Amino acid sequence: MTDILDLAAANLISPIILSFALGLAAALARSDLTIPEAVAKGMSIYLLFAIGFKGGVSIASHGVDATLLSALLAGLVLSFGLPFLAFALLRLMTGLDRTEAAAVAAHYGSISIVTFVAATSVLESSGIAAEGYMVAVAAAMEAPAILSALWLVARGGGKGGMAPGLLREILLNGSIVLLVGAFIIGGLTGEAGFKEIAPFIDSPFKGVLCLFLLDMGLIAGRGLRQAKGVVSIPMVGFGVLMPVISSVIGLGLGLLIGLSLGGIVLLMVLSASASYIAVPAAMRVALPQANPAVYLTLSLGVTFPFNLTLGIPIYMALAATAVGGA
Amino acid sequence: MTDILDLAAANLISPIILSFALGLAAALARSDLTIPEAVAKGMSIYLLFAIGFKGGVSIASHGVDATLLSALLAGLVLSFGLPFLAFALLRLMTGLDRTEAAAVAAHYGSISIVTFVAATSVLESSGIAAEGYMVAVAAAMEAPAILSALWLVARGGGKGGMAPGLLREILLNGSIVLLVGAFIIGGLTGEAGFKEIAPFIDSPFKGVLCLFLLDMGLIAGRGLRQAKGVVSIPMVGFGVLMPVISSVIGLGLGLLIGLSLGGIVLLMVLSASASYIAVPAAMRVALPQANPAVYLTLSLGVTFPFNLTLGIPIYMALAATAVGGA
Amino acid sequence: MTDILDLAAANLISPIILSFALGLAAALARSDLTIPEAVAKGMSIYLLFAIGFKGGVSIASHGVDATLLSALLAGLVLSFGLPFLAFALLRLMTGLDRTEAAAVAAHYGSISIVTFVAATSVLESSGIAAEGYMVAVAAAMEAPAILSALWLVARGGGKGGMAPGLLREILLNGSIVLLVGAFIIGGLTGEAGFKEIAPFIDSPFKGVLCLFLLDMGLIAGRGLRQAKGVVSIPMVGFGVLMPVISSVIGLGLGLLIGLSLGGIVLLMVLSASASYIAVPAAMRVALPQANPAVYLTLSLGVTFPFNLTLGIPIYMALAATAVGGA
Amino acid sequence: MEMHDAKRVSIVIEAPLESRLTNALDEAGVTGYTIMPVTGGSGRSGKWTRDGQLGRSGMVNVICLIRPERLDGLLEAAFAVVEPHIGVVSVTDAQVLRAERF
Amino acid sequence: MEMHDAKRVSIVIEAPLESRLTNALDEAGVTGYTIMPVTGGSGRSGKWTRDGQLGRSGMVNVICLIRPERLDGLLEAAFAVVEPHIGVVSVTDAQVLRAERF
Amino acid sequence: MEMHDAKRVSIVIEAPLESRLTNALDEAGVTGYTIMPVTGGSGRSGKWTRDGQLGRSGMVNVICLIRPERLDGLLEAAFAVVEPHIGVVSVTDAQVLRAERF
Ligand SMILES: Nc1ncnc2c1ncn2[C@@H]1O[C@H](COP(=O)(O)O)[C@@H](O)[C@H]1O
Ligand SMILES: Nc1ncnc2c1ncn2[C@@H]1O[C@H](COP(=O)(O)O)[C@@H](O)[C@H]1O
Ligand SMILES: Nc1ncnc2c1ncn2[C@@H]1O[C@H](COP(=O)(O)O)[C@@H](O)[C@H]1O
Ligand code: NA
Ligand code: NA
Ligand code: NA
Repeated sequence: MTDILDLAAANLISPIILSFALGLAAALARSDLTIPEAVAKGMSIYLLFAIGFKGGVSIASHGVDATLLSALLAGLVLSFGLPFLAFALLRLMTGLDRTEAAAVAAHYGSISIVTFVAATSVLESSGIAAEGYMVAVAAAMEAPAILSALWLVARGGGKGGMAPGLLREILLNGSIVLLVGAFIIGGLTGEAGFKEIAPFIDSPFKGVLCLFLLDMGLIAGRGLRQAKGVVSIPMVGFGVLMPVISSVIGLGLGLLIGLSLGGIVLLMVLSASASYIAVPAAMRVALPQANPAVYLTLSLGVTFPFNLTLGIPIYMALAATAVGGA
Repeated sequence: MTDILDLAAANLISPIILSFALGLAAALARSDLTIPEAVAKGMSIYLLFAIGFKGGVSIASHGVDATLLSALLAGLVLSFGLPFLAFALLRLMTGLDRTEAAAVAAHYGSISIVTFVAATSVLESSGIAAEGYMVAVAAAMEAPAILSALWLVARGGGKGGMAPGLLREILLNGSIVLLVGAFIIGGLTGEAGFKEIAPFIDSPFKGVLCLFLLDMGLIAGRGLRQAKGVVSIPMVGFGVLMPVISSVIGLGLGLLIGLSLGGIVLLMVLSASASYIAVPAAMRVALPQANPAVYLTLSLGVTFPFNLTLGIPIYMALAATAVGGA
Repeated sequence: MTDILDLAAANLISPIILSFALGLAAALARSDLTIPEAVAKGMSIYLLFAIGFKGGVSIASHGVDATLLSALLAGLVLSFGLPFLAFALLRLMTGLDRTEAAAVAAHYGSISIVTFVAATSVLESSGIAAEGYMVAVAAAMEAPAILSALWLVARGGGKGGMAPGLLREILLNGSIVLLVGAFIIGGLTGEAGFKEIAPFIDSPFKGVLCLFLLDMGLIAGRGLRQAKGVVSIPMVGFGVLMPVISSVIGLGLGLLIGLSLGGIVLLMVLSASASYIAVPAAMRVALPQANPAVYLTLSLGVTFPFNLTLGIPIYMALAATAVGGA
Repeated sequence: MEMHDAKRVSIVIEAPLESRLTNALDEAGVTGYTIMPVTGGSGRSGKWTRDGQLGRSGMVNVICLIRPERLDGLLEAAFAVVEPHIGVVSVTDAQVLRAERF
Repeated sequence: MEMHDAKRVSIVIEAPLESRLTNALDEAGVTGYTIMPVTGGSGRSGKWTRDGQLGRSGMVNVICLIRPERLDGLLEAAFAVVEPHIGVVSVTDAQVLRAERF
Repeated sequence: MEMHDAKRVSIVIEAPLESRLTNALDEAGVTGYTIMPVTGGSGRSGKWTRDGQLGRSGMVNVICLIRPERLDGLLEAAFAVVEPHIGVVSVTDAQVLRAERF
């Protein structure tokens, strides 16, 4: 227990978390600090490229073990399945109608790549290795949740749904293409390729992550300021409860398919995290009646900071206990 | 004397100064070389974050000595006080009316963080240490000068003044929040945090500064081309005289409160430098009658290049003599 | 022969080429992956500054050998002359009218700095040194081709031509000013200046190049998708034949003036590459009747990828044979 | 200078729908339009600003100049896309040079 | 398609005053507007361009579609902010779809 | 509020020609204009988008508010620049505050 607290405390005073806190505080205090859209997008392209590339390199050097396919499958199952759980919980706990609940549920089945990256950093600092292909699992989990949510709405007779071209759009989404593409490039060029560009994609990585989290803090803070009256206490409760439950399901699947400790933690983090880029854009097309303030506030304003601060240490502790006791 | 000249010469052929000169020359020759606004803002966010963070780390590792508070106080006194001197000089030397003179004076009480950064680089190259908290002094000096200028206008019965919300806006200005926030993050995470992100905020720092100064050269050059007829010879004289006088006052205060040689040089540079980001924006709100071409040309087109090229070596020589002879 | 193939294969699986391929594939698959304009411009400023600076530093440390002037002259001759060859080939092989053919020809007399940079990388990896001043030759070759093209149109009695101010605009073009300016800065500050900013302009260089080529792949792919019906098979043939012929002419001149093996390869690459930044902008002003889809598709969609993948290894093999056999 | 009557239609719509709108315009035979960026705004669904945004969020402003007789076709095509979404459609009388291009 | 008369007000104003203007509009009951970027311009106070700019400088274009009867209220609110500053206010007749939203 | 009749001229033109257009306007005595960015569009010469673009490509939108009697001079100056190029010129009736500034 003291371990978790120590880890949580160490985690909390990392430059990454503090940068997020700075952005949040600045936005809540209505400072005019902003990061230009182009710079924010540039940083997110950098992060996706770097994380994908490093995942591919790790495959190239450590080889693919037998669990790769089962891990991908586990990811798909989680992304397809978790929205049903989220939907049920939301209908139970909050007053959201079917469409709103389904839209929120889509976000929780999908993933937050920044949370994944932050967890990778913490694992590295703790000297815990993880399967390089977890990046591919992350990519696989981005989209399926959207389909589950649309099915939930359609089943309830709701309007909206699979607009023509939406499926192609979701699957060829910029983030997925970049992540998977960089993963393949990393796999093909391996250590040699990595050495060439490591001073760009590796050494400054954490620093860029700080500025990126500063921006996410600013966005989350601005969102929270405008969400007054939109998001209720039970919704906030959902935003904390859902990731914890999801992480435990991820833990179970991770143990089942025999991932390493690090891999299990990452699968838990993927399960627990909620999307705030790909899914919101898809929801504006497919379920325009759903209020973006609700799902963005929950995903970015509640679940993201929870995972970043308390979630990751908790998942690590849970995984360590489970693996130790297995 | 040869020492100053040597230092000035060495300073003049540094990549940083030459990049500024390149930008200036390109703009004066009407080249279409431009740096996109978003990239310029991104670089300024990077520089503020890096400089603030490093200041905080230096506090964390060397501890706060007793002069911290007196240095902050000295900064406030300078920022509040120098506008009165600038105002008097401007009314004496130039034909500017009260409002115009007050607007210019506000700029000279405030500071230029890039000049500060350039001076830090020169100190580092010369192996002279400085108090890490001088960054905090820089932040403290950003805003007070604005209040003095508004008071000068109000006393003269002028229009304009403290628009509602302006004080909050000035104090929660993006640059100040980022500088102070990064300073606190650096202080909390200390050397450990610094090591994590040094390949981002430290190693490439000088290179980014070059590109940033290229942009400042471009802006200054464009400004100078358009300022024909607006800025008179006596005003240019003010733009060179004022920083020298201010630096001597900074020198006196620095000696008084017992700063190290490096700290004294930085206090002199802060005194001598003039704002071109925070104060112009505040002046557009508070003193819209004042012509921005006047204060931007003086601050960015005259005083900034003067400090960068001749000013810093002169202040270092003055400080060395004063400390040596003290 | 196997050497060329080996080199070509090694070249093809470098992160740089694969990043281009990723961008191309993403655009052809109509992914919404895009790089913001400001970020793309920021990267191109970075690359020009870095490559110019490094060229200047290399002059400062290795001195200027006697061939500098003849290399510059060779560059001018190539840039003025190649458009005539291109024009003749285009009129022979394709149905383009005088104006269209002249506009395309201007691109092939000018150069692609990214192809140059990619070739520099390959040379470095192969341990082949090249004259630092080839950067200056690159700058010298940017503009003259435009004049030749305009002369070709004027001679045919065509409309368009030297709009007032165009010559100044071409010569003070942002890319040329930045490349030459950084070259001079590098020359003035030499190794000492280089050491200061190497962690910015040198270590991350290849990584930035990857992202930049990702963007070029995206632009080329979008262009190809829209060029259906505009670009005929013979035009594509020209886009492959022209660089090979040009490279051989560059080889001849390089041998004549006594460049090193690396220098010869770079002169071949400059001859073979086609502009897609400076010349298109000039053509929109000077020859607005010419369809940009034609010249951009040929330059960026055909010749650029050809040079990047097969061209560079071929030119290296040709140069090695010629120098070895000389 | 000879001018020709036209309608200037401005459609402010969410960025993720941009390609749907332009496809609908293409299908309705409207092949001329200009897309302009929007950095922020306010409406029934609250305030927003583009700063620091991630992904394809925000809004864009699509502007079409069109012959008056073609206005109804355009509005119907546009309305089908905009209707369930956040967005605003406005029309202004205008005149254009070079009507042969419309 | 049924259209409703409206006024389209365009206010070009210095960026540091953007929030003051939108606050004034809010207070005047105008809750719908779109903010568009401006990259350069020229006027009595000279030419300027946004490239490479630092800080919150430059100008923005705030566009409001409004019922004709509310125009005067809006103009008074806007004018109070714009008057001492650099900036331009223009009004065009327009028509809007979905008038219930205005 | 007292308003004055004006014309609002919008010129969408290729970015490399921006300075030529504004010089032509200056020479024609038009010293007030606002330049707005364009992120994409479609016309007779096809579709384009600004994303990822290199160099000075793309288009810009130059907007002039002008007294009605000066419209012809402006259009002639603008047309001389736009004519051989890709671009669109449209004019709308407008009203402005502070006519002394035009
Ligand atoms: N009356 C209006 N005038 C100008 N723009 C508006 C107006 N109403 C809404 N908008 C724009 O349309 C967006 C969505 O509006 P709404 O659907 O009302 O939330 C806003 O963010 C504004 O950018
Ligand atoms: N006649 C005009 N038409 C369009 N925009 C204008 C006009 N006059 C001024 N502006 C815009 O308003 C800004 C400030 O104008 P001014 O206050 O006249 O310096 C200019 O930089 C332009 O962006
Ligand atoms: N009817 C139109 N309405 C609005 N913008 C247009 C129209 N036609 C052309 N444009 C704009 O002008 C550019 C060039 O048009 P064009 O010369 O027809 O290729 C297009 O890319 C659009 O940005
Ligand atoms: Na999840
Ligand atoms: Na000062
Ligand atoms: Na060439």
